[in-house]
Amino acid sequence: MTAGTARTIALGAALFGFWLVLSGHFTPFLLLMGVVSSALCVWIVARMEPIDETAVPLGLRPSLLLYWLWLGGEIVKSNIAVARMILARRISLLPRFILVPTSQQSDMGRVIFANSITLTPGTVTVETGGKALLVHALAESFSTSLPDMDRRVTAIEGR
Amino acid sequence: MTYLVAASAALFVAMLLVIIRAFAGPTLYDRILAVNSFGTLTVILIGMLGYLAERPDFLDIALLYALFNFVGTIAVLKFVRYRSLGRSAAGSGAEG
Amino acid sequence: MNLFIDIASWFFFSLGGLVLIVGALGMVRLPDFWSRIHAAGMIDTIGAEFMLVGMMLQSGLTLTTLKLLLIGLFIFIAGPTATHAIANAAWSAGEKPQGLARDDSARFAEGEKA
Amino acid sequence: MMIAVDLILFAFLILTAIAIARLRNLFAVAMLSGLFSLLAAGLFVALDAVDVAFTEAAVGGGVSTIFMLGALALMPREEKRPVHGALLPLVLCLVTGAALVYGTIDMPAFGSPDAPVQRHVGPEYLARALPETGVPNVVTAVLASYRGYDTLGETTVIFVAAISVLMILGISLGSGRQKGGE
Repeated sequence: MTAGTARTIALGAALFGFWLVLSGHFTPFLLLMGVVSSALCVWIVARMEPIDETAVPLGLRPSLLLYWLWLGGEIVKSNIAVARMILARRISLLPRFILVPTSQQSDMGRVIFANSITLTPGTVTVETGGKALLVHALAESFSTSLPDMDRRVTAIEGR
Repeated sequence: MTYLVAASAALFVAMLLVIIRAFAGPTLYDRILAVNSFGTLTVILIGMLGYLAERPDFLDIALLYALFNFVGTIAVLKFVRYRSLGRSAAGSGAEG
Repeated sequence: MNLFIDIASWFFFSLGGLVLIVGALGMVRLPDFWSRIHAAGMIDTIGAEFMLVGMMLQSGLTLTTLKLLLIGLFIFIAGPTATHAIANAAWSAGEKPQGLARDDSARFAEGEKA
Repeated sequence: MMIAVDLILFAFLILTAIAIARLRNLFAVAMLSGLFSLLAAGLFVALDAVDVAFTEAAVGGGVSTIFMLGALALMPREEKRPVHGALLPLVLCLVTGAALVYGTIDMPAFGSPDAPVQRHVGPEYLARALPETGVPNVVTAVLASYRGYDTLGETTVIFVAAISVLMILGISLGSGRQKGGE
């Protein structure tokens, strides 16, 4: 089985799973309708553009879930820090635009890294480039864990 | 049940504050940000209403709103940036 | 067991509600667009997700929980993408914050050209 | 409890409407009308009109905001000051509103089981929809099965309208206007 076929089947299965969750009915006729509509969607997508790695990213390691757990911890920490800033009697900010080098090989890896930066409050990815990201940070303390995050994202990259 | 009410009350307070930011602006991006956050709050509120009215099928609408909120925000930004919806970013990327 | 679940969902609701209010307060209190993005980030992450987790605990192992999980996953992935898009649009329109403590944007532009 | 939710949402709705009426920046008005649609859709959900809320979210919150922005590209940014006073329109609105409210007094109470709409053909459809059409959702059964041709015509009209609007906006925007921003 080629990678393209695998991706097509994975996309169809994901669409049908989504349909099942939304419908919640399991009579043969309605299930058939679900299969037909997801197949139609896959056909339209394939007609619009080839189903490639960008459309259906299969090349990620399962340790992505572990990374998400770690990221959740980071998000909680930075939420507390930002909440403290908002609730302080006098708001004192030291905002900065910083350059964050990236070590990921694939676009998908860079997207995960950039999105993780934005997900943690206190840092927002402003512009993406080939070798680095431009990040807006509320204060110095928010950007200290970014090299660590970069390393972890590179570790979950498939290739 | 009471904490559902309390959580909805918290949601309404947050909604009011975000609406104030959407009114005040001052820049266009402040307003887009406020409307985007308001969309997230609406998604949560509709889910919450489903529990308050004991109609969990409201969640389908919450899911739809989450999708529309994202697509809407991206479309608005694309429009603001390129002044058109039909063109791709590459077509007019003079400085973008 | 039931009581335990109720306490857990009470915990998530109150914490999520608190974060929502603080985030929304930040949207009003913080001085400029760039700092407000981070307050919106609070609403999109902990605020929304904790509320959804609280609802999931309320409904137990049903299709409803699966739908809530989908909503949560979608907000988790699309939320930061939308935030980044707003920040990116503002940045490329020349919107810049006042009183930067450090500004690497010139170096970034050079690195992209090289 | 649901009454309180309705009232709060309605208060937000009025607040937004006043802000829209007072603002002169048309971009801000377009964004706020998106917010208005989100609120209206939330209100429809609270009133149990799930299918209307669906439509409001899709059309009001999504498509119409974008069409409004598309129209804005062809217009100046700021709204012109009206040349005449606001008194006559205000009186007209108040009179129309009062007439409409007066009209609702005759209507049966919201959700009342004695209302004609609940007693006429409604129960028939509720009882017969599932065995006759095999569609689990009654609203879908009525829309897509009992009045399927009507719905097909309706969607065709909306589709053609959307295509025409896109063509109008797309053609006039094609004259090489590049990047902008606030």
